[in-house]
Order: sequence, then structure tokens, then C-alpha cells
Amino acid sequence: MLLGPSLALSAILFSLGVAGVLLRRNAIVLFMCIELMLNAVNLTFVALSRLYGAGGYVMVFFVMTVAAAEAAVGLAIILAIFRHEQSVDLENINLLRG
Amino acid sequence: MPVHLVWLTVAFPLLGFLVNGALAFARPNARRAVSVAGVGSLVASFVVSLGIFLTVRSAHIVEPEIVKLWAWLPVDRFHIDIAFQVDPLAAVMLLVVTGVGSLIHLFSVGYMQEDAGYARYFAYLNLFIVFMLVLVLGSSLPVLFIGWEGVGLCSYLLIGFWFSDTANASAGKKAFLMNRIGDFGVLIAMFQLWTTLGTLEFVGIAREAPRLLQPGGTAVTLITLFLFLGCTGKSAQIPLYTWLPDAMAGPTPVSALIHAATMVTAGVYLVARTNVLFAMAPATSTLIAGVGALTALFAASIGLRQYDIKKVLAYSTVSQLGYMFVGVGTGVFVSGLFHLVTHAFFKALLFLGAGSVIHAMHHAYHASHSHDDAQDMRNMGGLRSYLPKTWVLMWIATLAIAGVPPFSGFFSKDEILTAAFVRGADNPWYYLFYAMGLAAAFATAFYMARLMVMTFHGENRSGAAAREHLHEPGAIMTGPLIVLGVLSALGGILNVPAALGGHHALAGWLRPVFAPSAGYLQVEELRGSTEYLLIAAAVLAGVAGLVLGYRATLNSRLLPAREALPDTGFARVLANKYYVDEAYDRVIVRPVVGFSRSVLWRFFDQGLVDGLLVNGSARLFRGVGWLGSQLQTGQVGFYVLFFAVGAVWILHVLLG
Amino acid sequence: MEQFFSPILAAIGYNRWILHVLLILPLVGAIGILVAPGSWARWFTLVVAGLEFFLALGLWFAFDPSNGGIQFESQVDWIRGWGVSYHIGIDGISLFMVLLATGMMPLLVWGSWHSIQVRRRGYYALLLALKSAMIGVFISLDLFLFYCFWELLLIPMYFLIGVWGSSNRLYAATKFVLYTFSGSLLMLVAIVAMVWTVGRATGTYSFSYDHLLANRDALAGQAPWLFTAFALAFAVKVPIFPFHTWLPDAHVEAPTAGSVDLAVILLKMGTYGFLRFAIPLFPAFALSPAVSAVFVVLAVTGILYAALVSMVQPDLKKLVAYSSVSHLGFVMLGIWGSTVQSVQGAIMVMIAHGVSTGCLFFLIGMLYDRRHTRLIADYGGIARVAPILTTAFVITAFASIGLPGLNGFIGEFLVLLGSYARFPVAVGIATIVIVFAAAYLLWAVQRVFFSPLVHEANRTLRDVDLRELAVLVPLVGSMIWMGVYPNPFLRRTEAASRRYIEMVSPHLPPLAHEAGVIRQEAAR
Amino acid sequence: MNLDTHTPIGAALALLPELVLTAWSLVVLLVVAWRHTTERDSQLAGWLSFVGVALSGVALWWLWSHDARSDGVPHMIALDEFRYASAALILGITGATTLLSIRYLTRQRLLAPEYHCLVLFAAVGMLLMAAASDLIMVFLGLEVMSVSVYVLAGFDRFRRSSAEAALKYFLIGAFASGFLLYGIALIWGATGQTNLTLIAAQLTGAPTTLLLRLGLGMLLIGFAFKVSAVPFHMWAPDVYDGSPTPITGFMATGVKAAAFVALVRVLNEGFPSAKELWQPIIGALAVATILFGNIVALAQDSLKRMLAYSSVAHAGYILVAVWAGTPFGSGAVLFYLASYCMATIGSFGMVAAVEHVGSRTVLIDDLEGLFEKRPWGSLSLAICLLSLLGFPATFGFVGKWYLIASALREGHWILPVATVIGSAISAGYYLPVVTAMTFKPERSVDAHRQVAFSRASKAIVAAVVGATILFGIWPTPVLDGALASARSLTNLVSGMAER
Repeated sequence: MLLGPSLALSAILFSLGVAGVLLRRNAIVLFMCIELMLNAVNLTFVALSRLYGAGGYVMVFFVMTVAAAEAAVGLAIILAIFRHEQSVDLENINLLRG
Repeated sequence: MPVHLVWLTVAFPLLGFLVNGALAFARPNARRAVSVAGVGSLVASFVVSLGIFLTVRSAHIVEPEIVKLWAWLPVDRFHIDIAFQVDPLAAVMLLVVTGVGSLIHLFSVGYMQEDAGYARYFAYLNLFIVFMLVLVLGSSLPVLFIGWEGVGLCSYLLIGFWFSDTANASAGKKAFLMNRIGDFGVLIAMFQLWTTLGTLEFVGIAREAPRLLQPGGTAVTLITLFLFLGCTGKSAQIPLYTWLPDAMAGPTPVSALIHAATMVTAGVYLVARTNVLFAMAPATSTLIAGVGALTALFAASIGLRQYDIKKVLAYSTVSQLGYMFVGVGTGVFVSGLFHLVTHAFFKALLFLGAGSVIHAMHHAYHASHSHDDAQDMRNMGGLRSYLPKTWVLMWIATLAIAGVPPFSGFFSKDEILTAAFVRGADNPWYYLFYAMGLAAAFATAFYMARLMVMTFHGENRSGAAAREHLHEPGAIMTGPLIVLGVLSALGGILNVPAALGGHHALAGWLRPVFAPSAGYLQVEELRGSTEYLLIAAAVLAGVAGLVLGYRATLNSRLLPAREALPDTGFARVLANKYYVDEAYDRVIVRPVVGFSRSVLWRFFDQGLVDGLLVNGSARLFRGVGWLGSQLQTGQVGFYVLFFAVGAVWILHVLLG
Repeated sequence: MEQFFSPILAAIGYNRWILHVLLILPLVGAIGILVAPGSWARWFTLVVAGLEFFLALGLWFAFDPSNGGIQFESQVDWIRGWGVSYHIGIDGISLFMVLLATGMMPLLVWGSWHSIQVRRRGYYALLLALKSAMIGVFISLDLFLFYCFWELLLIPMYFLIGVWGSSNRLYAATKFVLYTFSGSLLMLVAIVAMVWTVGRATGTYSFSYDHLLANRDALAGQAPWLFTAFALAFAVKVPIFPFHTWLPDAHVEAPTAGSVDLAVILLKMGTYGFLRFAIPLFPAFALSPAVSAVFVVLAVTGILYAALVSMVQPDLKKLVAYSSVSHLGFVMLGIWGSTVQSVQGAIMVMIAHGVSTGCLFFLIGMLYDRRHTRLIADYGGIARVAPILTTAFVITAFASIGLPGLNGFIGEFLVLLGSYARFPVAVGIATIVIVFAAAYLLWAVQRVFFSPLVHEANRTLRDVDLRELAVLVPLVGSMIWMGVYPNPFLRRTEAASRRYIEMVSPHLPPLAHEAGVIRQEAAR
Repeated sequence: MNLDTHTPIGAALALLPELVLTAWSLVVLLVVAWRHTTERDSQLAGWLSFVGVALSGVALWWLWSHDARSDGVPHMIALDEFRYASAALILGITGATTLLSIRYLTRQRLLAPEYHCLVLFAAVGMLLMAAASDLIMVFLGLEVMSVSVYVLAGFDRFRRSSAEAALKYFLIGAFASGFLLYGIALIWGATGQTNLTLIAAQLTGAPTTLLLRLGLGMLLIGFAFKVSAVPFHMWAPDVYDGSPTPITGFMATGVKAAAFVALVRVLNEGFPSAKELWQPIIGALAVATILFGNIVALAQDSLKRMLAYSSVAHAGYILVAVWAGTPFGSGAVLFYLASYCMATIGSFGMVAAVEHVGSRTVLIDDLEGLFEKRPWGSLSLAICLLSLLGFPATFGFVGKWYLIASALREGHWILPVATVIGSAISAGYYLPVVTAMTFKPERSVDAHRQVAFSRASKAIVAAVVGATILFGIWPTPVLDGALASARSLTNLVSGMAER
């Protein structure tokens, strides 16, 4: 049984994703880190499927679909901002504040 | 006349007040109507009073007759009616108030004839009589207090009668405030009485006090001390006397009625009314006598160096009130009241006489377009040839106040001094009070002689132009003077002591009133020789004062006020009344106002409470809000950091 | 009179509908004004106000003085799920508050007839709406309902000050609302907590005052903080020193009618709250020595402090505002005096203060209408040109000073007399204020009305006209009436006061009172 | 009527409102595929969407009136009054948003009728969240809603601030969904269930495992973000500020309402036995949110931003009722949501009307003297703000009592006190708006020339203001409804009889 290590790995991946979000300033990179988080969760689902049956696999598909939708929307938004800023560096995106 | 009609004595002046009050707004120049309403109501009241007096006399009313009008403050067990109490004391006071009041009203008709506020004047004067009668008739302390404060109100209005002058308005306000300090005492005394005795009616007090109070105990001493505080305010004793001289700003008849004959004696009346309490509190009594003696001497000494004729009389009044308090403080309530009555006669006479002089002087100056002070005695002199009737009558009053036999003042003053001396046997302080009283008697005679000389004798100093216009006022003003002159001369008959062949008529009359206190006061008999010695001493002091005052003043070089040199040395201290007013102003008034303004209002109210706490907290919240909005940097990274901190916290709570 | 009116009132079922009508009528009037043409607004308001007053007059006769409990009571379910009901009624304490509120109405309209030039419709509508809320506060016997009216009242007042006030009105209006709103929010928590606590103990969840009162023992454990929450709300409204600083600003900036309403009704709400709710619900805590000490000290401090501060105000309205703080200190003292005398005295002070301070504000408003200044220094010698105005002012001032024979004295005297047994030293100190009260008012009178006429503009100042006289005469008349013959007032409040004392007396420390303090001394 | 959600027909019926709305939005999408150029097209799409919302409402009413219940243990879709009530609220919000948007879009030259489809899609997501009795459904609903709203936030794509708002919302939102999803996974791992009722059954009496705690924590983080609880709120002011105004209103009401009803259902249905785990967290979040939201709102000059912070603060209030974790509390959540949403929609409707064409934000000072020109509009805004403030005779007043009562019933007083302190502070920023409108004169003669209401938005504002006052005075029907709905939340564990 590789349940423990699998869960641990997914936790590590998730944390890496979080850390990436926290540390990086590029919108695209940030988005990729978020995708990493989602995939870490997918790993959890898959790992747990060993325990609880196929429900986990179904879940993974759901998540992948959602992630795809998010990616589509997200990239569009990033594009839109790029058109305004000529950059996707989040440091520069602070028109709204206070 | 049935006793229950006593309310009529109040109703007539009240009616007069209403009529005159209405006329003051509607027809201020209807002088005849005003005179009729003003004087007529008083005369009617006097007639009723006389009827009541005769009834009390013939029916031998000993127990107070309570005439209830309506329930005023019925609150649970506390129940106060608007009710009048008719007994010998009330009857005497009724006569004095309405009698002297009528005379002064009559005098006013002449004195105020040309004043624009004629109707207003009579309205106030009538209102005063209403309250004064409520004061002397009230069957309980709260009802008395209505009158007590009411006369204060009228005094305020009448002192400030010519309100366009700031000084007059201020004097009225000062009088009211000083009186209020005293009223504070009366109120506290009432509260304490209610808490201890459960009653505020005079009958109840007389009944319950011996039962519930320990003679000489703390409670009764406190009560009487607070009551006496009230008396010092109303009757202008040290330390609250300073308003009375200022009160001379009012029209002179007002000074005669309110500030000499009636209102200011209310304190003495109050002590007499609640005599049982004072009899049970020897410590307070001693204090009263001491304060009275001190006031008598102190005020008399100031009177020695005043130039304003009314100021001299004012200080004289303060001084004579001191005598009365020596009397009631010594336990001889009858003597105090006796002096009250005789003083009402001669002091009213003196004031009205002074009024007559001022009236003449004022007219003369007015006619000659002079702006000199019509009340300054330095501008008078030699007036006897212009105002002969006034001159004679005022001499009668002077002899009376100086205590020269057989004028009225002699009897009353002598009784007080004798009693004080006698009391000295068991309380040596009273010897001192006696000595002070004697000295005051000398000073009194001295300044009265000075007043008479400066006003009526010697050369006239009012200026040639004015001199031609000086003349005696009409009969409407001299008439009352003559009546008062007779009373001043003969008033002593009321209470001639046994030593001089009398039988204490007034004392016998008032005995039921003072019966409750009799048990607490030991009456000591005097050996005849001592009594005659004391009489001789009193007379000597008076006569010596008169003679010395007469000669000293006549010999001094008098100049009209504008040419006069300022006083020097101790005389200057006296002329400036020992600087007491200034001291009060510096030590009390200004610090209180300054403290209120800069510390309480500016610093505490506006600065601390409103500024720092109220507006400050608003500003603080806004400031914190601004800081909070500075967190909102617009940086996604920062937001995520915040998010992460929150996440860590949540997980920490759940896992920890 | 009563024998004459009572059958008539009974015949028309007066007791059943009167309170509802009094509550609703002004509101309906307010809506009517909004839909009616603007030019009708004043007359319409006057008619509504007059009608309201006329209807309320019946209370005077229909009220049963011997009954200390609630009268004219009616109860309709409102929010059944929570036990909230539309429960109204009055007793001797609230009777006069309602009469004051309704009696002032015609005077308010009449008194500010020409003062308002802009947005008249809104002004009169708000004035009427305010009245509804005020009446609601005094007749509510359901805490939810009470709280609704309590808060609702802020809005019309807020606009009255904010829109029709003078120069610094924005600040004053905001401060007024923020201050009182914040003060009363904790009361909301306390009310809900109370209902649940009692509900848990009895199984009945109800905001009804009777229910809570009957089961107040269940609250004993939480009394300290519940009472504190109530007390804070009421203390701000009274206002007790040191929560008073909103009042001078609100008074000064409000238009005349607003000032009068503030003085006459609004300031009574706090003390009424103490009498009706805060103390009867938590008597053991509220009247415990420590809490009593706090309130008595605050009351006495307020009495003296406000009088002293009042003395040095350059602005007439501020002066009167501070004097209100001083007067309400007396009410607080009387409430904690906890004797029938002191409580009745407190109620009398409330009534008397309403009449005399209301009248002072009217008078100041009249001066302001003429000269557009409230600064004392801008006046002087007015008595010469406006004798009637002066007379009215002086009488009112003396009523406020507490001259016996006028209304102010009755209450203050009873308060002090009744409280003396419990707090002799405090009463002693508080009594000193009679000197300061005379000082600040008479000084003001002297500077405004007496003294020489120095300002040219004052020379042409008009005396009161008939309209203004019609406002002043009833007020001054009632001051004299209440001072000379307060019996009808005392009689109507006595039973309620006695009931109140009975309600709280088990929790009072025993009083060595009524001819007994020194009895031991006598026995010795 | 009982529905067996295991059969296709049953499932379809159970999802009828969602299905209707989805289908209709596809229809609208088809229509706008051909007609998407003129103002009229945009208006057509708007009205069409409104019809869709109405149809969905009819479906909902049909279910509700037939008292549809699920056969046996509920599966993925809850069939209870709580769902119906919240769905009704959501549909109401959607309809109002649609109507408010029509004029706004043409004024701001945002002529892309897809906007309305997106609103409908978001509404479908919200409905699903409200209906979800399974964590997967919660996630899916949330994502459907979020993805649509991301786009809507950036809909005014030529405005920099709108694009920025979308980006921020998207990044942080996706980040948060990661947490939520991980939470779901871990809970699944801990219990082997995703159905709330079954989770609850699993947890009853069982010791809480590390996995469960971790999962619950992650779940809460995800929800805290959606309801914008402090400190997960940082996105909200910026996003609200940058988005098109009707969308801001939509986010402040619909998104928040959906998140709250889902949260309430998850906590009460799924984790009643873990109450002592989540209560302190919710409580602390509530206090922080109330205080922070209110205090920072004090410092705002921009009307929209002020309302944004105010909506953060209101999330805090609602969390107080969530904290209670009782049917009474859940009722309070519904009730308060209703009152809050009405007032907020009214406010944003007014903001949309006074907003100048272009990108300039509306400052509070810009409203000065509005009363002179627009008395009824100003009055409406004032009433909405007073309802938010919690003044008597408004819906919000009763709502606030309900919230406070729900916490006090549990014998707790810190949260109620925090609530009232927050209310007191909030007077400090609501009143200045009223002050500006009524007390101050206009800046210039034509300061309010641009203010424009369509008849539809007038109707919406009038309706919410009317309801705000009506339910403020006569709240009984709403109260009864809310409480009945809350009681319908299945709770196998404690039985929680109403006291």
C-alpha cells in the first residue's frame, strides 16, 4: 500500500503550489502554481480511490474539466490585462487599492 | 372678623398686583388707577389684619389656628397644605407688614409720581406684600419658604427697578444670589427636619421636636445652624450681608419697606417661629448671638464713614438686625421681635425721611441741570430750613435708634443688651457680646448724629442754583412720615419692662408662641440695681455717641462731594467697607467663574470629554480605518500572503 | 370636571382607541403632508397637532389616579414567532410624558410659524413623524416595540437638525445620532439576552414588559451587565454627566422646534427608561450601594458641573442646554432616592423642565428670529423695547431656577427632600446648585434684558406679537399652575410612584427614615 | 410529493429550476450568437434572460408548492425548503441584476449581450450551490458560478480597473478553490463520503481524525474566501471597485448568498458533530470581519468601495448566525441574507444610476445635493443604507435582531456585542452618505444631470425599498419562512428540537 506516501506527496505538491503562489509575481506562473495545487488534489483523489473505490477517479475528471475551464477563462483575463499593462507582472497591477 | 378670612389679607394685595400688572402693560400711564389699586389693596389688607388682630386678642387664641386653603404637596406621608397659621406672632407681624406697608405705599404715590414705571412699581410692591404675608402666615416651613423666596424675587425686581443701569441690575442679582446661599441652608434644614421629625409644620415641629430630638444634640444643632444660614442671607448678617448696602440701588421707599422694615427681618421671624429648635441648641444660639453682635459692631463701624445717606442707613439696618439676632440668640425671642417692631417704625421713618430728602435734592438738581449726586450727604447740609418737617421727624427716629429714653428704640435695645449681660453668667461669651453691643450702640448714635448734622445742619453745600429749588414734599409723603414718627416715639409702650413700671405687654401677648421653648431656657432674675446700671450704661452709650457725633461732625470741614478729598488711613478702610466686597469678588466670585470657564468648560468639557473622548474616538476609528485601508496595497502577492496567514491560523486552530 | 367628562369619554369608548390614535395620527398626518400641496403644510400640521392635543386632553380626565398600574392597555401579536407584540398602555409616569408630547405639538407648529422658509413640507412631516415615535417610546410595553421607537426617533431629529439647523448643523446632527445610536445598541443585546434568559427559565419567550418584570428573578445572575447595557443607553439619552456633550451641540444647532422637542421630550426618555425598565427589571443590582453610589455621584456632579459650565456660556442656547443637564441630574438623584417623594419629585422635574425649558427655547427662538444671533453679548437692554418678552423670560427663568410658587420648585424640592434620607451628603451638595442656577440664569437675564441698550439693532426689536403670545401664555400659565396647585399632577403620579417603590423596595437597603434617625439619640 | 433522485426522471424534476435556467441560457446564447451588435440586441438579451429567470422561478415554485421531498436519504440534490428559499432569493437577485444591467450596459457602451448569458450561468452555479447536499456538487456549483463571475468582473475589458479586478478575483479565487477542493478530498479520505448526510452519520460518535480536521480547515478556508471573511477578504474591495456596478451588486449579493447557504448546509448537515471544531473559527472570523470591515469602511471616499467594505462587514454579521449552528441560526442567515441583499441591490442600483459614463468612480461627495434633484432616489438610497445600518422599521433591523438572538440563544455574548459595536461604527459611514445627499447643497447646477434611471431599475429599486420597509414593519411571513426553511435542513445527529 502506497497510500501514506501518496498522500504525503500530494500534500507536498499542494504546499509547493501554495508556496509558488506566495512567492512568484508573474501572473502566468501564479496560475501554473494553482494548477499544481489542483493536480496535487487530484493525486489525493487517485490515491484514496484505493480505499473507497472509483469515486475518486470520477472526481479527478471533474477537477480536470473545471481546471480546463478555469484555464481558459484565466488565460483570457491575463491576456486582457496584458493588453492594458504590456506586462503580466503582478507588481505593476495595483490600480485598485486603498 | 373670623380668623379663617385671613386669606383676604393676601388676596387684596394679590388683586392689586394683578390689576397693576395688567395696567403696566396695557395702560402704563393710568397713574390714578394704579394708585388706587396699589394703595387701596394694602389699606384693605391692613383693615383685615386689624380685624384678625382684634379677633385673636378678644378670642384669646393661644393654640395656633390653622386656615387650610388647598393641598399643595400631598406626596404619600409628606403632606403640605397651603395653609395659614394665625396666632399672636402672626397677628403682630400682619399688623407690622400691612401697617408699615400701607404707609410706605402711600409715600410711594408721591415719591414715584413721575417715574415711567409707576404701574410696574406698584405691581412689584403689591406682590412683595403678598409674599411677605405668605411668609409670616405660612403654617409650615415650605409655605413660609414660598414667601421667603418670593420676597427675594420682589427684592430682586425692585432693586433692579431701574434696570437700564447695569449697576442696579447687578445689585438685584447680587441680592438674590446672596439670599439663595441662605436659602440653601433653609432647604437643608427642612430636609433634615423632615427626616428626623417627619413633619415640616410649625405645630408639628413644636410637638415632635421635644419628643424626638436630644437637646444640644447633633441633629438639632445642625438643623438650627442651617436655618440660621438662611437667616444670615435674608437678614443680611455676616458673612452674607454685603447685598443689603447694594440693595439701596432700588427706589427709596423700597429700601424702607423691604430692606429695613419687613423682608430683612424675616430671619428674626424665622428663628422666633422655630424657637423651640433654637432653644434646644445652645451652641447655635451662642453662635447666633455672636454673629449678631459682630455684625452689629462691624456694620456700625462701616456706617461711620459712609457719605451716601442711604448707605449709612443700610449699614445701620445691618447693624440693627445684628441686635435682633443677639436677642434671639440670647433666648429672649420677645426682645428680638420687639426690636424688630420698633426698628420697623424708626427705620422706615429714617428711610422715608431720607427719601424725602433725596426727592427734594433730586428735584433741585434736576431743575438746575446739575449732575451731582443727590444722595451724597456732602452735597447737602443745612436742609432743616428747607425741609423742617422731615428734619424734626428724622430727629425723632434718630433718638429712637440711638436708644434715648423714652423713644421706642431705647426699650427694645435695652432689653436685648440686658438679656445678653444676664446670659453671661452661665456663658461668659455673652459678656463679650454685651460689650460689642454696647460699642455698637455708641457707634450707632455717632453715625446717626453725623448723618443728621451733615444733612440738616451747618451750611448748605448743594450749590446756589439747586438751593432755590429745595422744598418739602407734599402731604402725601409727609403724612406717612408723621404717622411713623408717632410710632417711633411711642412704640416702646408695647413692652415696657417691669423695672420701669411696665408689664411686658408684648411678652405676655407672645407667651404662647414661645411656650414650647420655655422649658429649655433658664430665666435668671436680675437684682434691681444691676438692671438700672445696665439701663444707665446703654443710655450713656447712646447719648455719648450722639453728642460726640454731633460735635465732631459739626466741627469738621465739610466740602461738596466733587471737591472733597479722598479719605486716608483707617477711614479709607471704613469708607471702602473693609474691602469685603472686593475680597469676596477676588476670593470667591472670580475664581469660581474662572474655574468654570477655563477648567470645567474649556479644558474638561470641550477639551477632555468632547475633544479627546468623543471626537477623539471618532478620529481614532477613522485613523485606524485609514491604516487598515493602507493594508489594501493592491498587490495580489500581499493579498495572498494575508490569505495564507489566515489559512495557517485556521489550520493551527484545528490541528493544535 | 371629571364627573362631567368621564361619562362622555366612556360613551365613545375613548379608553380603547385613544393610544392607538395618538400614535398613528401624527404619522398619518406626516404622510398626508407629503402628498398634499406644499402650501397646505403648515395649516395641515397645525390641524393635526391641534387634533392630537385635543384627543390627548381626554387622558387627563379618563386616567384613573387611584390605579398605579397600566391603563388604556391593549396588546396585539406582532411577531408571534419571537413573542413580540404591539403592547401599549400608560401609567402615571408615562401619562404626563404623553401629555407633554402632545401638548407641545400645537405650540411647536405655532411657535415656528415663520421660522422655516425652505422645504416646509419635509420639515412639518418630520416634526409629526418625530411625535409619533416619541409617543411610541412612552407607551410601549413591549421591549422590541420600545426599542423600535427609541431608535426610530433619531431619524426625524437627525434631519430636523441637519437640514434646518444653523451653521454647524452637520457636525451636530451626526454627533447626535452617532452618540445616541452607539449608546443604545448594547441595550439591544441586553433586551434579547433578557428575553432568552427569561424564556429559558419560564418556557415563554416574550418581549412583553409584564412578562419580563414578573420573572425578573431569572435575570438576577446576569443583572450586572444587562443593567449596564440599559443604563448606558439611557445615560446617554438623559444625558448624565459625562455623556452630555452631544446635547449642547444638538440644542444649539437645531431649529427652535427641534430644540424644544429635544428639551421637552427627548431628554425625558432616558430618565423614563430608568424608571420604567432599567431599575424595575434589575432592582437588586441597580439599587445596590455600589451602583447607587456611582449614579448618585454622577448625578450630583452633573448637577453642579453643568450649572457651573452653564454660567460661562456665551451662547444662550448652550446655556440652557447645560442647564438641562443640571436639571436632569435632579431627576437621576430622585430616581435613586427611591422614596415616593423623590420619585414623584423626579417626575415633576421631568414635567416642569419640559415646560420651562421648552419655553426658554421658544423665547430664545423668538429672539433669534428677530436678531439672528444667540450670543448674549449681542443683546442688552431688551426689557426696554420688549417688555412682554422680558416678562415671559424672567418668569420662565425663575421657574427654571426653582422659585417656589412656580413649577420648577415642586420637583426639585421633592427630589431633594425624598433623597435626603438616603443620601444626605449628596443632597447637601446638590442643593448648593440653587445658588448657581440663579447665577447663570439671572446673569444671562441681566445681560440680555437689563443693562443699557447699547446695540443699535436692538433698539427696533419688536415685542411679541399675538401669535407668539399664544405660545407663551399657555406655557407660562402652566408654570404658575403647576407651582401653585400641583395637586392634580401629584395625584396622578402618586399611585404609579408608589407602585414603583413597592416594586423595587424589597431590594432597597432599609431606610432609617420617617422620624427615626435620631430616635436613638433621643432615647439615649 | 416525493422524488426518487436515483431515477432520471426524479433527478430531472429535482433539478428542474437549474435545468430550466441552463436550457434557457443556452437559448439566449443562441439568440445572441446572431444578434449581438446593437443596443436593441443587448436589451433583447436582457429581457430574454429575465424571462428565463422567471421561468426558473416558476419551476422552483412548482417544486416548492408540491412540497417536493426526496425519497429516503437525499443524494446529491437537496429537496428541502432551505434550498427553495435560498434558490428563490438567488433568482430574485439574478432577476434584479439583469434588469439593472440593461440600461447600465447601453450607457457604458458595453454592447456584448453575452453578459446576460454569463449572469444566467452564474445563477445556475449559485442554484447548484444552494441545492448541493454533496461536496462535489458544492464544488461544481461554486466553479460554475465563479468562472462566470470572473468573466463578468472583467467584462468592461477596455477599462483597466475592470481587467485588473478580474485578474485579482480569478487568481485568488482559483487559489481558494484549490483549498476547497483539497478539503473535499481530505474529508473524503477521512470519511469515505462526500454526501453531507452520510458524512454526518459517519462522524457521529467517532473521534475526529487528523485528516478530517485538515479537510474541514481547508473547506472553511475555501468558504471564508467566498464569503470574504477577514483575512480572506482582501480581494473583495478591489474587485468590487473595478467590476461593472451591477456585477458588483451581483457579487455582493448573489455570490455571497450562495456561499453562505452552502456553508450553512455543509456545516449543519455535514459537520454538526464537529461543531466545537468549527465554531471557534467561525466566531473569530466573524469578529475580525465585523470590526475590520466596518472600521476600514470609515476611511473610504468612494461610494462603491465603501459599500464593498460594508459588504465585508455584513459577511461578518452573517457569520455570527452561522456560528450558532442551530436551525434558529440558519433561519437568521436566510433572513439576514434576504434583508441584506435587498438593501444592497437597492444601493448598487442607485450607484449604477448616478455613475458617470466612463471610468471615474463615484465619490460620496459626488452625491451632494442629490435630494434636490432626485428626492425619491435619494430617499431610496437612504432607506437602503438605514436598513444596512439596522434602523427600526427596516428589514435590516429585524435581521440584526435575529442574528443577535441566534447567538444569544446559545448563551454567547461576545459576537452579539461585536455585532452592535460594528453597527455603531457603521453609522459613521452610512450617515455621511445621507448627509451628503440631503444636508448639503449641490456642487453645481448640473452636478446630477447625468443621473439616469430606466423604468426597470426604478421598479427594482422601488420594489426592494418597499419590501425593506414592509418587512421591517411586518416581518412575520419572512421570519416564519426562514425558520421553517432552516428547520428543514436534515440533521441526523442531534435532532435539534426547536427550543
